[in-house]
Amino acid sequence: MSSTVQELYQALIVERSKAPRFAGRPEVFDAQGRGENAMCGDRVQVFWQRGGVVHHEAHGCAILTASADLMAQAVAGKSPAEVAAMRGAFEEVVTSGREDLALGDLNALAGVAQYRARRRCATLPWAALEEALREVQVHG
Amino acid sequence: MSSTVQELYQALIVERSKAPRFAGRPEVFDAQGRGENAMCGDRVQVFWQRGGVVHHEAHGCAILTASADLMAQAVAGKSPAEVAAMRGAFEEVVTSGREDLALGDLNALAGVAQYRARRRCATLPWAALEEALREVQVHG
Amino acid sequence: MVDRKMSTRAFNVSEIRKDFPILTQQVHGRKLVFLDSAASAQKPRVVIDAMVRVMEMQYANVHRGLHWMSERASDAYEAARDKVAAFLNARAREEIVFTRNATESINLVAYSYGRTALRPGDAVVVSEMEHHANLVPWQILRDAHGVELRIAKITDSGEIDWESLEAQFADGKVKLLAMTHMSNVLGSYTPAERLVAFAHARGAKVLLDGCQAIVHRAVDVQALDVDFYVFSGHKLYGPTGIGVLYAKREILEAMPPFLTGGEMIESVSYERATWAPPPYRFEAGTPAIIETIGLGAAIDYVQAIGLDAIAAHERELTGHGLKMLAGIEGLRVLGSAQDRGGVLTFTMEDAHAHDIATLLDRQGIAVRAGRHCAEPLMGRMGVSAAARASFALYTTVEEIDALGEGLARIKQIFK
Amino acid sequence: MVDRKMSTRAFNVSEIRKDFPILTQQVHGRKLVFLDSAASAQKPRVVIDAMVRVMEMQYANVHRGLHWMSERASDAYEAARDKVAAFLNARAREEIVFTRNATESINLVAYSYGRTALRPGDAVVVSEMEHHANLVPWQILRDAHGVELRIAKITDSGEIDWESLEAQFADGKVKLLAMTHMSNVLGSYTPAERLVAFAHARGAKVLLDGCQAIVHRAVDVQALDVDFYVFSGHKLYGPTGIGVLYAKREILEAMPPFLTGGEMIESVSYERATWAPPPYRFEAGTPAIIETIGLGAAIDYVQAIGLDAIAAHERELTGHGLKMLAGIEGLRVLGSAQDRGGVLTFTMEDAHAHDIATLLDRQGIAVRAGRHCAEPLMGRMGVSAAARASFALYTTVEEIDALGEGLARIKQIFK
Ligand SMILES: Cc1ncc(COP(=O)(O)O)c(C=O)c1O
Ligand SMILES: Cc1ncc(COP(=O)(O)O)c(C=O)c1O
Repeated sequence: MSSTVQELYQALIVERSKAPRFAGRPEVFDAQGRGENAMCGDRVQVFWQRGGVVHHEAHGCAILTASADLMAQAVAGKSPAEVAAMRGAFEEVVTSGREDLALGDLNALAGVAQYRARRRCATLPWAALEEALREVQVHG
Repeated sequence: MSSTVQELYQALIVERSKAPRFAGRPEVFDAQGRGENAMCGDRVQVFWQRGGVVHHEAHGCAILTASADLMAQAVAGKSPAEVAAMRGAFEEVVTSGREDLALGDLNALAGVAQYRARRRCATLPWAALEEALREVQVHG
Repeated sequence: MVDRKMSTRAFNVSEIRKDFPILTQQVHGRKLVFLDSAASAQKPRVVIDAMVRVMEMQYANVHRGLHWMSERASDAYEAARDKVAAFLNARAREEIVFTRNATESINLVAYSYGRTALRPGDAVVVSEMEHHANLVPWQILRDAHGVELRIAKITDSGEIDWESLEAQFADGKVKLLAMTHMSNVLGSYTPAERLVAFAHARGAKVLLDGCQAIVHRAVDVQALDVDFYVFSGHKLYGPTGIGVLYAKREILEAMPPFLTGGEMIESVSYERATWAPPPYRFEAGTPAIIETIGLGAAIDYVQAIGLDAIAAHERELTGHGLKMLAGIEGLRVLGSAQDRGGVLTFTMEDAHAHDIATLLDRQGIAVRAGRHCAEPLMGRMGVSAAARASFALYTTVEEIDALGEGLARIKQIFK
Repeated sequence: MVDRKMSTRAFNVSEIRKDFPILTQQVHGRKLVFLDSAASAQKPRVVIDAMVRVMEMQYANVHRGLHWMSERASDAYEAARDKVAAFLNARAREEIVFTRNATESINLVAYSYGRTALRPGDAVVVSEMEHHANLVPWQILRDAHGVELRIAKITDSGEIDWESLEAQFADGKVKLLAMTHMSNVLGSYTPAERLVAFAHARGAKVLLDGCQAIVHRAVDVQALDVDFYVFSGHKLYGPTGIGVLYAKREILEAMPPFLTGGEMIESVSYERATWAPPPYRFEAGTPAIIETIGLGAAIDYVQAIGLDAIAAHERELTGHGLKMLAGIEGLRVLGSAQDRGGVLTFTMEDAHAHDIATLLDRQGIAVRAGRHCAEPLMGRMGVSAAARASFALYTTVEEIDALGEGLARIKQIFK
């Protein structure tokens, strides 16, 4: 199989989309957010627990699910401010296609930059997480 | 002056547009018809007297006025049926650009065939005359 | 079938491909395999040349010019109307209105005809398998004008459910049936002649959305006796920016204008305006002159090849494609109508439609994925998104095989 | 004036003429002298090439494609939006809506904004010198929606009569002033900034019909603070089939859609639809992809030459033309505004406008004759038809002299 076919769907993405580690709605959580891509109907729900534990329920493509899962892994234990900074850095990666060493596994999604229409698949979980964190900030 | 400039506006057309011989509304007449070119606002009124005497009032371009005047001349003394036949032959001339010997001076307008948008200027008086003659037929 | 639809040149797909400059392009270092023609078709050299020729040699605004360039541009513009009229076998050239696209054509009917010929309490019927373009304008009409909107069901195979249709018509309120002539998702043709006869017998007019059908099959509006027929130039190998509304002359004559301004006027005062006769009444402002002439060239091109030859070619492709897809485990083709055109929409167990599209693209294969502007239909078929491969007269069996290989690779990745 | 409007290449009309293939054409064996650019302008090579390039190399339907061709076409289409936004100095790209032509842009505003933001009893003001495109849609709105339509007078010179305008606004009912930015008959510019300030101070929004102005002069919608600005691509050296509506973002956001169907939707069920944000909400169906990209190329072209340089060139032509025409006995130029663009409309004592146009055409000179889609204005100026010569960036002083000689010949014929 040619490398061009695979480069966008690295093993990590395929693996995390097929067997996500942070999937499922926890019994208790402190905030939630959702995102929907009206264009295709894909949607994701994100659950946040104090201390920075994140889970997700993603219904959509491999990029969306893998991105949600890698996000949950990356933000574990992070403060809302740290999450916001990380989101900015991640959006830069999927826009520019240039990896950011500080982001670790999230760089697996850098290939999305070549597909403008797919960027939203990768960034949707982050938008949902931001919505959850806004809720936290409002309610203290 | 080049011949191409003049060919369409033969001396006869210019002369008849500047000094029409059959212009003016007669005191009495038996039928009348009117035509208007909505595109440019040009209009013509045609007055018919029993025996086939025709006058006109044309407000418009040289082609319209000359055509009205040459028509009045050509149909003098003709029956409604003869007028109808002549109209058909005339429309053929201004559509095809081919002269019709039977039409005499009316052939001066053959050059109009090259200007689709101007054909209506030449045929409008004939439409007005037909309207007048319809009136005659209806009212006996 | 009449002469005008006969093929005048033997169908030879490799010769035909030479007419389309874009087909030699490469994508990601691979030969382009363009299987997205149902969204918009590629343009043959003759269409491109016709547009260039206007701009280089005979361009001016149309209709109102008294000079040579304007007369020539007007001639060419109006000649395209004759071509469309002949192509559809319309009774008269005045029955052909030029719009931007099929979407505008339907909106024109919904605004102009819908708000005058239809009355509050009347009903409009569409089917479950409409493109948004043939659903949303009727929802707007419903909300603005008090017309009822009814949805006729389809069967799981993607065909009209006649029982449902009869039920919708039962109370005699239906005055318009607006339906696709071929689904852009399921590929099904609707039985247009039967639908028209059915609706007419019940006092309703019929609009057919011919966006997909017109590309694949000869359409004769007189034989169908359809009241309105719409399509877009860009799917018929013509330029963007040009669409067609066919309507019976007496219907157009009774319709008020939709857009107003120059060209569509008979006379205007500060107080009021009177309208030009159809089709001009419905063509406000400077028309898409270059594009209309381009559409004329596209119709000439298609006619020269022959709709019957094209239909036969596409039947072969569709049959081949269905067989190929049936061989892929876990793949589901949406719709299984008997009478279907060159559109195959499918889902795969292992891979989401978007992933399929992206991964095929890496192999140079262009397919569409998503909801195909038919969101309610997707729900009806129980899927949220699907991939679609669609065929044109330049599509080859080898390209369909390439799709099959591409899908096999994707299964590998997600296995 | 900002950098973007500066000339980046010295203005050299004979070099510029080489950019327009059609200008080497002959008509009736004479060199074409095209003085009908106000009706529609000719297309430079770069515009033709841009359109060809899309069709040969990067064509597919936009927005919904997940494949390379579609992404490239979408990029180019959206890049054209950026170019228009920069050209008008709009605050945001979302303020630029693509339509078919200026006529559709105005209709869109009249239907969508007019039937929601305006209420029965509100008044709309237009001037006596509007093109039908900026008169008839408001008459329709009046008749359908109970809005009052008022006509502000102009002076005999062809300028806004401020006394009349103030009187129209006196009762505070006026909610929209819709006016031309430059008359296509009289050539007069309207004082846009002053008009906007005047209307805003009285609680009315302003729409400017920029069809003519945009071609001749740099337009800065932020500096003008105008609410709506419309123009057509085909007069700006771009293709037909593409027009622009600029509107302030907050206004667009509050407007319901006009045409509905694919692309402008957020989500759809059989029951209802929700709308995409502007500008997509107003772009239903497959857009004029090729033409939009062509318009982008036209704007690049005009910007490279520089609007200021173009304006200077056209001022020279207009001055020369006015002087030339003043020397012809019995010739009357309509309008004598101080601030005027390259449009000269006139009547001659001896010859009717149609005869003038036809006789000039025999000499290869293209002018327009008739009512110029401004019938009420013709009545206001006391003429039933007039001839019009209009200038573009490729027009030369020699061509204006040729017009003078042509008119002299016509006088000869009718003397
Ligand atoms: C001042 C003015 N407004 C509106 C229009 C209408 O433009 P279009 O026909 O391109 O819609 C024109 C051009 O004819 C014009 O000159
Ligand atoms: C069945 C059908 N109807 C309507 C449309 C809308 O066509 P357009 O976008 O050209 O207006 C399409 C194409 O997308 C279609 O496939």
